[in-house]
Amino acid sequence: MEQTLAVARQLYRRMYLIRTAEDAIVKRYHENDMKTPMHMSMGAEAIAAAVCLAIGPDSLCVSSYRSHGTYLARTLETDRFFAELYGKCGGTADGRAGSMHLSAPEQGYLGGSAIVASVIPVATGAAFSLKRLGRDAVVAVFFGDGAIDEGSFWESLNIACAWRLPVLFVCEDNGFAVHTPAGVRHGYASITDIVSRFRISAAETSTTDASLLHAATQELLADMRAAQRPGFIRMHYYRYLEHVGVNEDFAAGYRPRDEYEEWLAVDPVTTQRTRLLEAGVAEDWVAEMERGIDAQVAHSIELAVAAPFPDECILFRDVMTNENVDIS
Amino acid sequence: MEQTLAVARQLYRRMYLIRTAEDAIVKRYHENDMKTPMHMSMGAEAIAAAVCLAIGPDSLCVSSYRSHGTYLARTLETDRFFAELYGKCGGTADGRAGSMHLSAPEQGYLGGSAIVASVIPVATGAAFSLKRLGRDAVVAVFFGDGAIDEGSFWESLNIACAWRLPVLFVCEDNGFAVHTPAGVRHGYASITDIVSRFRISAAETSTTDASLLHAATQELLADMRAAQRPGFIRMHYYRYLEHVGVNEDFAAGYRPRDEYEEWLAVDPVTTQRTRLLEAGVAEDWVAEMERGIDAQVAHSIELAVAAPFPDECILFRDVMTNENVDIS
Amino acid sequence: MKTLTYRDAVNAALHEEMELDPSVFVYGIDVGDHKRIFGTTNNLVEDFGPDRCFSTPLCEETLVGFGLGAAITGQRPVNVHMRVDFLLLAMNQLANMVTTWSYGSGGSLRVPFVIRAIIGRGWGQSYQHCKSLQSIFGHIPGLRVVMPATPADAKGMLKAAIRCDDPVLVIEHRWLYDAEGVVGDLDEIAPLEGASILRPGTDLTIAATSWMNVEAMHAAKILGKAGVGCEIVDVRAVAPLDDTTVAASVAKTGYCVVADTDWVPYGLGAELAARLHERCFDSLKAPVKRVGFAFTHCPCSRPLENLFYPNAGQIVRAAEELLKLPPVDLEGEDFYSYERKFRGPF
Amino acid sequence: MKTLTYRDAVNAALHEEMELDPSVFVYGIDVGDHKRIFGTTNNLVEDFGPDRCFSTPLCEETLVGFGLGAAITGQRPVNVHMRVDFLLLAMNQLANMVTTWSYGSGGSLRVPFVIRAIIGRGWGQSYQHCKSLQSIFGHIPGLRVVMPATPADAKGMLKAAIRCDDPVLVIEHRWLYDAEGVVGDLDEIAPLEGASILRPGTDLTIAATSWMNVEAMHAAKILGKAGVGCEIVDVRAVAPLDDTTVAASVAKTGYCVVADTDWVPYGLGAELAARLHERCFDSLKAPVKRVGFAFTHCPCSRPLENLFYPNAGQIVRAAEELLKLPPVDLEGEDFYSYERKFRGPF
Ligand SMILES: Cc1ncc(C[n+]2csc(CCOP(=O)(O)OP(=O)(O)O)c2C)c(N)n1
Ligand SMILES: Cc1ncc(C[n+]2csc(CCOP(=O)(O)OP(=O)(O)O)c2C)c(N)n1
Ligand SMILES: [Mg+2]
Ligand SMILES: [Mg+2]
Repeated sequence: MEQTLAVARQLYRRMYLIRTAEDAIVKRYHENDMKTPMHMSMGAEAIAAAVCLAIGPDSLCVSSYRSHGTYLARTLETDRFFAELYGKCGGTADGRAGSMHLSAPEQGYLGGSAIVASVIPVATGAAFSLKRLGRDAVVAVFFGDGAIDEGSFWESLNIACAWRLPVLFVCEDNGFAVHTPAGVRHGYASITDIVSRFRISAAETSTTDASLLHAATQELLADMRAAQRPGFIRMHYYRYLEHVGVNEDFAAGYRPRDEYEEWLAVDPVTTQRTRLLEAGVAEDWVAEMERGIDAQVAHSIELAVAAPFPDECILFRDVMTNENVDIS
Repeated sequence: MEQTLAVARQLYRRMYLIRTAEDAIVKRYHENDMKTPMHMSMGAEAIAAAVCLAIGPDSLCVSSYRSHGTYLARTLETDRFFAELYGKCGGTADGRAGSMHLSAPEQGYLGGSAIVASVIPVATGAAFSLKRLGRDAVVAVFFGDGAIDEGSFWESLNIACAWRLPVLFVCEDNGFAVHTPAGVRHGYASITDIVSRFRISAAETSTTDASLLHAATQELLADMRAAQRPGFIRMHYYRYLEHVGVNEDFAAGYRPRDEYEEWLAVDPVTTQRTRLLEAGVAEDWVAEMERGIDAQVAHSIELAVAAPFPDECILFRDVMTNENVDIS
Repeated sequence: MKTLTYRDAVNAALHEEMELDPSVFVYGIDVGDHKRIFGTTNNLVEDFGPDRCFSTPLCEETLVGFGLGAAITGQRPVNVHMRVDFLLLAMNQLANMVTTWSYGSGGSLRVPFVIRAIIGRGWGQSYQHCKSLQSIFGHIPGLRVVMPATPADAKGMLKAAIRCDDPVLVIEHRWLYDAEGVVGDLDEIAPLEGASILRPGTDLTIAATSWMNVEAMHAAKILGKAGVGCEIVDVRAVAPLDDTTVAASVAKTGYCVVADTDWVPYGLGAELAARLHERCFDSLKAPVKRVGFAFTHCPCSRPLENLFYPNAGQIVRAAEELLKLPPVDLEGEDFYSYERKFRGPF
Repeated sequence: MKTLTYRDAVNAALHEEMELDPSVFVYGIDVGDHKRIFGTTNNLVEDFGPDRCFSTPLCEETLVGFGLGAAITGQRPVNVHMRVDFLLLAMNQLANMVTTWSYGSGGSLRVPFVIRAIIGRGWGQSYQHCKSLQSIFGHIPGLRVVMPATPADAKGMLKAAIRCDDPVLVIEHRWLYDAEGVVGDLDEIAPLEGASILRPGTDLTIAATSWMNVEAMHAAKILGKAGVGCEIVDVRAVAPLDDTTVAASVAKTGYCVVADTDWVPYGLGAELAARLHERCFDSLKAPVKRVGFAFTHCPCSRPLENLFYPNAGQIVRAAEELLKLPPVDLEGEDFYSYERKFRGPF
């Protein structure tokens, strides 16, 4: 019970952080200083929070271009995050990576990719390392329902299962690849049903309740560990904003606003807050934590805005180990 | 019954042709005049014969590099076949294609490819054409158990099912990709079970009895037509010879000779011959047909050996439509 | 004769060819959604139905193989890729399959297959949405590769590509979509081969691809003030590459800058330089100079991004070096005007 | 100092590095079967176990991404591809992922990942098993590309590649596997950059890649009889490309033939020619000549195949044209000796 409460608090801290950071992005994006394509996590906070917490600090993760959630849930930091979005010194790659390629290797977040599905193979290789090193850990790889259209998802699923690699495949399913619905893209009824026929532990959920997602992930991890095999979990959520950018896009006509409102009624962040209060956490404690995060985000943005742009010389840095090489 | 017998005769004609042509290859390959890598169909004759007959002349097919069977079952001709293997004028591409890229488009055999799995997407596009044109026909695509490791198999399976394309996926399963057994390559128990969860008609068989394979294919085709969806059939067989080349390779140690002998006891060609005789076809009729094919093959080889090598100028032909273009 | 934007010129080409030939269809990731590939596929679904313009699952390798299969069975598919970077997933189909099928069938089959790939630049999209890669595609026999730089070519070359029996890769630069120009009529096509003179001049040849023609025009203006008459040759076709037109220009000017929307090493400029030195050995007064992307990964941050992408300024500097002129003052020049115009997400 | 075949040199490099560093492992399609990739992976399974040398499912894209994942988490993977053509399936991982990861992580992660890709020629394998593609790989920033031509380099460069923190593509020509030569010791590595002079000469420079060095040697012998002293520069590294060594040679000889195992258009010869004309503008007495594959798909039939692949004879003819010499009689020369030696399947 104590432990459940501790988890619930940690989940909320992560989700509130993600939401607050993204709210700030929405608010300031029009200033045109964050010149990087934003694929927002809004609506999906519970997934990143639950999975990142469940896998624990020794585990690794990789993600797609829609990775604000993963990054923040994993690192809890916002200084490098905003510096990167502003293209400034002090960012995760001193402004070279942008929103789609955040990373925090020292905290086990290996990075993201803007090519759909392309990190899934990377996860298998990282899991092979963990296995070789005998670590009791997994690699969680986050991808959308569009990524399962790509062959590399299937190839990676196959080798992870054949070689019993500790990969946790997390399908963040919002039912759309950009604006194309899953129904017209998929030649089958249920991906989870299909995947479950591989040598894997598989699960599916549509809750926005982070505690339930956390429990489901833990259960899956236990099953993976017991059976010495990978895991797959499909988590449904609703993407609040447009595919890329910070606006709503219900006027475009490809999805109705009603749908959004139904999901909004069970918004993951407010749900988790309610949960905390119901479980007896003092409103003061919650508010205090929220204020702390508000201040953290505000401060990080100030730092990022004030930070200098990177020096010319880093344009060629980290392309090859020996930068003195004449490569042109 | 009459019809069954007619089918049985046609199956045997095809299988005997494939076996005879390949026997001739085995016999003459050491002369070093057929300078092209041979991936032999020996042991798999029933699959090509049954499927090519079942899909009918309006249907199309594409195949892998292991395509002697498909080519011969589809065309029943050997002049262009041998001319191509000898790299001579009169071959399917006047010697430019070789054993791995036979084709007979005018007879609906669109060609083969030496890149594993790469024809599977091609089949989906051809099936889209058939569907657009309103043809009551399918595209049969032949591939091995190695091809299902590749992502493009899954991608193609998905779009064929999503778009209800008349593709017949034929997995010619010999349990090996080169020398690597399926068991260590596949992270699941049964590919047919998995595929059957897509919107597809799926079947599996391990018989070497061509009539049974033919019936199974017909049944599948009927199901595909009724449900307006693609089909998948996995057909087990035993590869008699080495992966590439004309020799046995049991000495290599990766598979036991016993296995081969078990399968040889139910050799598809002799099985079908026995069937015919049992069904009351006169031995004379069979022997006469065999003599005809023997003569056809011998004659084609003579022609191929006597044929000239292609002229230099065709080296650049058919690369682009306007050959006058300065492309170097 | 109408004036259209490049975007509408592409759209008109598709419309007209689909109207003329029922075997033409357009498919690819997101071609049918409301964004319509920057508007280039506008109204195709409405006018020709979802059977002839449809969005697909995400599976580039299969989509290109699908086009091959459709092309050899009587269709004329047009497959669209929002970024050329995504086409790297389909390199096998492109280089091993699509380009070889006609040859392998002894010419019995032809592959009338058009692939539109979009390149572009800027706005922090960074290193997986920045490539151009024309030299890679040009290296593969059997593939026509074109880069229309004007609305007239955008329409005419796409129409020609659709009618052509060979596979054609059409590379369109996103920044050109707003450019306006006079385009040809229903029956008019533009040749898929041959460079063209965009601007005549006698002192220096600038051979440019795609958007770099815009930069070259800007550079020519600046250099004109210093008394240098630039001849701008729009390369137009990467493969087959027309060196004759460029060589004729260089024979006259004696100097050449190649301005390409791609990395320099092993890029288009290398091929053109090698040929020009061969053909104009005696008339070239200095070695061909090459301008292109910085040889690094495209960074997100704007100041670095501006260093990554080549512009008129670099062309000017290259020209000055060749002609041994003192550097002109570029202070007042507006180099990233387009980039500043363009706001948010992509 | 030992004499080994190229094949055994590759094998020795793998053995030694696996012995020295437990993070090195070898994987790929068929690396563990009894054919052992033309013998180059001999005894790795026996000596290091199936955890460090294993055959895989057929899935090139994933295998290359797998290597990236392993490399950024402490391993030093070596991934083998039996034909460079198959690597086209993994171009996305190579050009979008493997090469960018270090940059994208701000240098926190390095990608010590070796890919061995085998090229080759002949025996009717035709157009999907014939490619070489070094200029395509060289065009991608962040990738080292090498083509060892001698057993010493086969060993030394592979060892260096394994120890290098950058992704390295090692392209090996199958026909070189039987070549014998002295190789370095356990501690010796060969630099991953820099061309080398294989044969000194004063009249003509032949810059060659991989197997074309063997053809160049043959050509040099023939030309020597006509009194022409050829200097042969083994290019060794495609990226970064060392033009300094070649330029120094050309400054001396005034003439250059580039002999490459690849298509000419947009090939390595273009890049080298562009750079040589820039660096040796005054010393070059004639334009650089390029020899390579015929720009078509590799045909199966032997007589056509012989026309597709370049050989010593073509180098001789190119040299004669440059030097304005009368053509020597090549009748008695044995040009396809290796190809004739080689029999059956591949
Ligand atoms: C290989 C590839 N193809 C196409 C794209 C363009 N694209 C970017 S995001 C996206 C949709 C992906 O959908 P999904 O995987 O469901 O993720 P979501 O954006 O919904 O989180 C597409 C098609 C891409 N980035 N990479
Ligand atoms: C993409 C690709 N990877 C690797 C190879 C090398 N290769 C040729 S055949 C083969 C095995 C294919 O096995 P399978 O699909 O089962 O067909 P089979 O040869 O057994 O008929 C391999 C790995 C190839 N040709 N293409
Ligand atoms: Mg989605
Ligand atoms: Mg097999």
